[in-house]
Amino acid sequence: MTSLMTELIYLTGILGTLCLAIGRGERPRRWALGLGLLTAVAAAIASACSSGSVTELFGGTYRVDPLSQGYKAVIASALAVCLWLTERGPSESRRVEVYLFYLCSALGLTLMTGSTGFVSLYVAMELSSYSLYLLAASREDRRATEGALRYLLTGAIASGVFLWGVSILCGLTGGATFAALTQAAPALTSDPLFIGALALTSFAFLFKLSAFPVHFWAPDAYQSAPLAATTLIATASKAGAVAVISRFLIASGVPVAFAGWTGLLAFVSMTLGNTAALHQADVKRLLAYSSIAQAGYILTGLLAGTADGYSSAFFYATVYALMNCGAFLVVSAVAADAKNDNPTVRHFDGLADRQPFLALVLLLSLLSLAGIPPLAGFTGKWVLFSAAMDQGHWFLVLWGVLNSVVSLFYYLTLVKHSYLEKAPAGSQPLRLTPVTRLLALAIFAGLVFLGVYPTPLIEYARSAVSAIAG
Amino acid sequence: MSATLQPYLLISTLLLCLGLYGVLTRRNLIAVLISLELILNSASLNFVAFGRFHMADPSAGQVFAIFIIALAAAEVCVALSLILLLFRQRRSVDPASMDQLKG
Amino acid sequence: MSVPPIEFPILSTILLCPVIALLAVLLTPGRYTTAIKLVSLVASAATLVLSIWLCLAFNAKDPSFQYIERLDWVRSYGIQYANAVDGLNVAMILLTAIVIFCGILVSWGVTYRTKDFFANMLFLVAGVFGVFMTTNLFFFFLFYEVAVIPMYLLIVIWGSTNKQYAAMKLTLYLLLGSALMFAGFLYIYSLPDARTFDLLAIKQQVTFSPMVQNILYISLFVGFGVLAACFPFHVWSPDGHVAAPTAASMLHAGVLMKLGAFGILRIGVYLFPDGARFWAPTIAVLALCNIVYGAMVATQQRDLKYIIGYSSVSHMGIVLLGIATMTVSGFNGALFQMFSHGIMTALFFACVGFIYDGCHTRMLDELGGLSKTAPRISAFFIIAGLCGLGLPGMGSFVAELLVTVAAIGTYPVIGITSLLALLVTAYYVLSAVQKVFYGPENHHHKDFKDINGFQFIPRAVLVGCLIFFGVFPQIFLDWVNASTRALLGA
Amino acid sequence: MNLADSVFIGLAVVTVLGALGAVAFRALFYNALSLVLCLFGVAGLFIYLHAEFLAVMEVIIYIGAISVAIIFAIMLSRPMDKSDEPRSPSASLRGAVCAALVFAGLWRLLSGARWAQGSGQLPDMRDIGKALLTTDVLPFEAVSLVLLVAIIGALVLSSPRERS
Amino acid sequence: MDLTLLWTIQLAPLAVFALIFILPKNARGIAPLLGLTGSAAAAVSALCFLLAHAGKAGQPALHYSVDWLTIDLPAAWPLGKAVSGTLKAGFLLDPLNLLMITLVTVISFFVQLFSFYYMREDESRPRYFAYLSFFSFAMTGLVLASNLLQTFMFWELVGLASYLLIGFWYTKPSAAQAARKAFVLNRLGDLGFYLGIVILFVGLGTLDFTGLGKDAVLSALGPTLAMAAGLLVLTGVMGKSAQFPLHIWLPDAMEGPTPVSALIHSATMVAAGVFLLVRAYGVFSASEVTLEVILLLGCVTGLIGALLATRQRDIKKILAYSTVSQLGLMAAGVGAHAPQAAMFHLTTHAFFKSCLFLTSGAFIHRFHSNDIWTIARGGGRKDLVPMLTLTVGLLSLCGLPPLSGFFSKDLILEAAKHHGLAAFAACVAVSVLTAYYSFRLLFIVLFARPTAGHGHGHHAHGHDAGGHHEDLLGGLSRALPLLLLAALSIYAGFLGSPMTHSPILVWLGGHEAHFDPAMAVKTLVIIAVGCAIAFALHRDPDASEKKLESSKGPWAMLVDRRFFIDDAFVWVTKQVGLRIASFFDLMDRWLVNGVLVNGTSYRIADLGRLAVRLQSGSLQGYLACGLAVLAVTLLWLTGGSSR
Repeated sequence: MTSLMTELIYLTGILGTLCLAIGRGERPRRWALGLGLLTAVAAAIASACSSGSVTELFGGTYRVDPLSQGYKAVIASALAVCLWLTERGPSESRRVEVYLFYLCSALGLTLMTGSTGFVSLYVAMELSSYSLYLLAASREDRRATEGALRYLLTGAIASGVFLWGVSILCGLTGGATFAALTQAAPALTSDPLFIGALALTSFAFLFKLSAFPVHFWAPDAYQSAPLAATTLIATASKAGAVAVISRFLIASGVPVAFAGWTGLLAFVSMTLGNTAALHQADVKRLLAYSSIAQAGYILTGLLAGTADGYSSAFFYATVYALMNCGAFLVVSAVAADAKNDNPTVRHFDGLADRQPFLALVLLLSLLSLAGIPPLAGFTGKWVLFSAAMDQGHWFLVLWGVLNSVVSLFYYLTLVKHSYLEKAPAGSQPLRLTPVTRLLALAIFAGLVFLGVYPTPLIEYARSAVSAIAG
Repeated sequence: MSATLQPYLLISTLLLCLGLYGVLTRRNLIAVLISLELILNSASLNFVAFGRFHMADPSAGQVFAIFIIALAAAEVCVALSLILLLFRQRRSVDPASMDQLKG
Repeated sequence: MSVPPIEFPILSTILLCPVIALLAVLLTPGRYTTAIKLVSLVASAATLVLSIWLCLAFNAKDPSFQYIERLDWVRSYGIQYANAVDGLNVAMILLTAIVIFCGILVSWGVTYRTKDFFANMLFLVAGVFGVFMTTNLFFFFLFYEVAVIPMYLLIVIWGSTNKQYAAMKLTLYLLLGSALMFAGFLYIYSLPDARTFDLLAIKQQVTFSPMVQNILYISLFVGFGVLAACFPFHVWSPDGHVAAPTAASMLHAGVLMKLGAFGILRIGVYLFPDGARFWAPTIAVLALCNIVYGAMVATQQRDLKYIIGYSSVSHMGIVLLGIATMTVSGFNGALFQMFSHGIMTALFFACVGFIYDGCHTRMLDELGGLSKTAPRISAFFIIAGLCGLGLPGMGSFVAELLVTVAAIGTYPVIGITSLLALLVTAYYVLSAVQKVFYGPENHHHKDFKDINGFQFIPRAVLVGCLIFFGVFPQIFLDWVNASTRALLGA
Repeated sequence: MNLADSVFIGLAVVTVLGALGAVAFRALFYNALSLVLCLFGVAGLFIYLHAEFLAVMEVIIYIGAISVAIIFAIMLSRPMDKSDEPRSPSASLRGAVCAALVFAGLWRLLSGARWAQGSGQLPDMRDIGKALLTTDVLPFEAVSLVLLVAIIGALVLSSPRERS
Repeated sequence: MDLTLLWTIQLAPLAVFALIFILPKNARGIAPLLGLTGSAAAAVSALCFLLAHAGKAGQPALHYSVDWLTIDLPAAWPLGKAVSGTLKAGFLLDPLNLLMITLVTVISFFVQLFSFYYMREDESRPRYFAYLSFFSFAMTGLVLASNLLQTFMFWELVGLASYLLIGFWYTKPSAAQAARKAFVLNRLGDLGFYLGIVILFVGLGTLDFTGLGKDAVLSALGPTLAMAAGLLVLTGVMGKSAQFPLHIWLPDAMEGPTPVSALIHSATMVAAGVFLLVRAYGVFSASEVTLEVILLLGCVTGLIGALLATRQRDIKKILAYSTVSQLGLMAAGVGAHAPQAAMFHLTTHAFFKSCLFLTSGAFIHRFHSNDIWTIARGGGRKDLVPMLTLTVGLLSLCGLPPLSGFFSKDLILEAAKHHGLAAFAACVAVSVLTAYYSFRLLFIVLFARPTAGHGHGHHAHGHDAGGHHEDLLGGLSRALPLLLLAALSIYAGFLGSPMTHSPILVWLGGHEAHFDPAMAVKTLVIIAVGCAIAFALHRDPDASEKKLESSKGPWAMLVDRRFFIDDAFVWVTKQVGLRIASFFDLMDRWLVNGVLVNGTSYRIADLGRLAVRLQSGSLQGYLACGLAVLAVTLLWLTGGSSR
């Protein structure tokens, strides 16, 4: 049971929140928040502490191993940040039930990272997805409903296609577990149906990762969801997706044709996300497009299909969560100050004067997203692209780097607003609560540390991947 | 005839494509949802068929189908409440009426 | 001069000086501006002293790398923190130290967001030092970009004249160039023989096929060439120089542009000598474009900084031409030009910045007779101008001589055509001098105050360097000669 | 052609026709009814596949719960007899082309497939029960959470808004 | 000891230059004194050296050099052989530059002395003396240089000094303009010089004057390249020594203070070109064509200069064109295989021309005008000392025996005659014209009647009344250099005269001149003709002034427009050079920056707009897109299977 500690902690948290949901008003909400934070932190610690062992459970449909534990820790940490962000979000999205969705979603993602059978994978994915759909809708205005519906319907189609793919895989391999897939895959690498099945299956993953061609929901959902939920979608959900893809690809291998297909999608994702982001004024929407582009980068690393690729994907997912947390932390502070859950770039005017530290964190997060050294995002991109280059995907790598240059344009635009433009007349200094300050400091330190000395995390990722892939 | 896979696959493929067609063309979100159900059904038909003919564990396909049915219920539940919410907000369930978010 | 070898890791110490100062500055509350300035100054002075020491202590006769420092960083990716220097690096480190020392002094008058300014400067300098001493491609790239990004902030916050456009253009352009480097480095690593980013190890272990050499060399050349303002990738540079604040322009034109040329030599030519030979004629043509075209365009400018910006384009062309000759003298000349142009252009910007601060304009037509109002700053500008037009006794003359001789010897037509720039340069430099400093006094600038004794120091230091190395060029050449020889395998 | 086959063909036709009706009718209520028809067909096919339990589930859950919920939703959202807006020709074409292409591609792939060797055993309901409580206990538990989330979500969404 | 003297000569002025700038503001008053001390030290050292080594022909007195720069080239153009040479820096002292250095330092001293008077009222005096010292430094460096590159370096530095001093009164736009013009035109010449040096270096591997003998050059480069090298180096000479068509900067250079004109733009710097012709005679004489070109250029320059001098009313312009013309003569002397004669003429010319310039300075300072009629009417002739030195100088310029100009010019005429009729005719014509404009100047100053309006114009300025109230120091520093230079103008000729067995020529390695009475007679005739014409035209200065003003003929226009040479340069610069530049500028803005750089970013932005348009807000559109990708994927895969 100790190996399922993380999941059990979530479960406990969910039950607790369920009880609290009976109550109404501010006090139970605070309790729920506290309980949620406690759960998240405990889950993070639990997964970090049990990251040494490898256990197979439930007849090989679920694994607890260093890689999944790593992803779980990332998801839990991101969850903690998101929960904290709800504190300053719009009031209608701060009902007690909402915390239940957060925890369920995180639990779903956690289960995703460990699933090695298609049934558990499917259920875990849907658990996280439905919670996220509901979170996206929790602002309860027209736009939120619209965004959530688009999110949901795209997700439903993606699951449908995924199910089809899985069914074909079952037919081809004779089993519904990754183990069966691994066993049968070598004989199937040149079978077009197998490739097709992989492609169909990956639709759900691409949807989670918000990669082309099922990325369309992302800008709308990011924009319309409450900030904290957006953050969860942008961080934990991505990490879960990367975990699942890694596992799936480790099991199936990456046939050349499939790598080519994924490369094409990565190519389009990057280009589309980055260029579209150039025209955004709403910061959340901008970050959504940025995440589409980032999905392209991550795919580039993953399609290498090597241990390097998977470990660098883990590293990048961690870093990605970190830097997006940083960015959204600042965005939420600005949003709370502006009493507008959808801040535009204009709201960032004069941030450096109003709150220099926050501006610095924003700067570092954005530069890290753009892959500028000596920040974590740079190292992440380096290892990611290095893995892709090893497999000869030089064009994709080159394209990816060129794309990050383009991305720098819109990141810098935001930086420019915070550093160069004058704050509107009469604006006050932006106050930070100690916890927020601490969080920001931690993110700051993490970005710099992982940029300058990424060794421990990279080595961890490598050993974790080699523990699975052998 | 019923003892081979091919007819089932043909039926499920047809269901899938009809469902896709419906999803893409209907101007009513509930109709879209109905089409989605077709897709899910085609998938579960697939699973059961593969489970019957080609899988090592004969129950695996059915188990999968059970989960699909259960999750379809959840999906419909969430989707319908969202659609009704949209209807309350906008007096319309036409997907084209969702036009607030773009660009 | 026999100075004993240095026992402690001097390179890391040089690198750490600005880093520690950066931390100190970040931790100092912003209102203690003097403390911040002093910390920066002390750090830059320390690097200057250490660099001079390094120059004296390192063994110029030995063409191999010296003062090697190695520390495993990410072992599984072949990433090491590795520093080492040969003649090329030493010269550039000295240049950087001189320019930053003067740059800090020149920026003493910065009042707007002083802390941020000096933090950015120190960060930038740390990056530059890093590039000039590392031998690991990962760290090379890391430092390279570290040197680029603070520039954006420096321009956008403290700059002038269309600064947003210029800053964005500069940053994107330079990073675009580095994208090619990035891909190139990763490709090298991905070769089965390599599996390391260590420059020395790559050189030893890997034999590149001619095709690969050609492709990699040109992609690295374009990547670095952007920073070196190689035609037709030069347009960021005048705009950037114009928009940047004084000290940033000094560093940028003085040091950052040299990063590009240095990279071409250190990595491009070092790893891919055959590729370099293959592309040399093409590069020579581009360099000629730089030289003549840059000078010609400079004659058409009305803004003093634009003139200097285009003159930098022209002068960097000489560096590129020297590299394109693939001869010892050409390389020596290129390095010498990097050094002397770095100092000269720093001096230029130190003067123009001061004039702009005082007169609030840099337009030739709005200035005039400044020699009367401000004789000292005028003198410094004129000295820089004279160096720019290649007056003997100044560093640039020697550099141009070496490059020209090599170029005429290698590509007669290009070499001879490039001489045209000497004439054009004289024309535009003297025209600018005539318009700005000569002629009747302009009443708008009556209150313009000349530099005081303190502000005299940095500019005097720069002039001193220019003349010292112009008169005793062999000192510099002795530093680099063995290394360039080794680079060419001669 | 024996009786089993005839019934099978009948079921297949019912299923496909039901699906067609679920998509093609412009009146939403007919769609729902067609869906029910289709689902009956699928349930019948399940029986042919020796998945009797699943057929029952299909009827109970799908027809008994899901379809009914949809019909309720239809009734809540609009007058029963009102037809759907006509689809735009371009959208129809787009959908038809997409669906046709998917069909063509998928069918060609599927018809050339080399499937895994099955065990040939007929599934037993006990196996299903065992699986649900052993190998698939985790998703089984998770599904309960999904349903919980869905129900609470539906409640939250449909409950009148709190103004705080 | 010798070396110490040389270092003194070389560095004393530099030290003064540096010192003046380091001096605190309130101590700058001693700048003139410092300048004087520096130049005196240099002059004394030079004289000491001269005394120690004079007369020892043949061997260089001293050859000192250190390595300066190493150059390595594999297989270099144009000879295709590897070059590995060390450029040196050092002193090479032989009779030629011993003579030159003495000349330079002595005249420099006189000019500094005169400046003491001339610049007394100028508040930028310290700067002036600093520049002057800098010039001395550069000029001595040029003269003492042991190799061609070093010469070139100092050659540029004297150019800088000239630039600074021409633009000394930089608030005057014309001065600033003239300074730039001088520098740029010199640069134009120097390009060729530079290239010539490179070719010589690549060919010979050394640039040392000792290794630049005719045979060495010929054997290393072959005839064609030797000619090319000679012609290229010649372009440098054309710039510096104001040879046609690059002579146009010299008249404009008169914008500088007059003592500067005396020192730099007549006596020393502009003569450096001729000095180089003699110094690197081996390079030029390696090809007969080069020498012919030099002769041709010299003659043309001489004629043009003399012709232009005939219609000037600015005393300094007259002298400037006269300088151009005399430099032409010197060049012609070299071209006619008589380098020693040219050098001798250079020496005498230095004395009398600097004397003349200082004299004009004395006039200008007193009468506040450059116009000869104004000076004349102001009572120039009453100013005895300048009047005397003017007369001596002009007569020497005409070559009246036994003044110094006679001997030196005679030698050149003789060489020209020896060489060919055309050259001789040109030189005679120059001489006639010289005599004409000299006497023109003299007559106008002598014969003009002082008028009330002009006569006491200078009194209006309230200072310096007719020279009678000058203090002793001022008077002395005014008169002493004039008189001493006049004396030198008279007697210097005997250094090369047949009567004294032409010590200077012999010392320089030439033949002893022999007295040719026919030549002397010819000279006298020439002077007489010139004098007669001048008398005929200018015995009434008022009338001649009117005539000058009213003459509108084509010839007058041609001369007044300076033979359109300036216009040609302006046209080329503006219509060709700047046109190309503005085309490049346009290209940079429009093509490189506009299309390439901004264009790329706009295209990327357009792509982004396309991507945004894809995000149309239509859910079914999104899904259709996803499914279309799916369909295409599947079809692609079936295609793969059918293959």
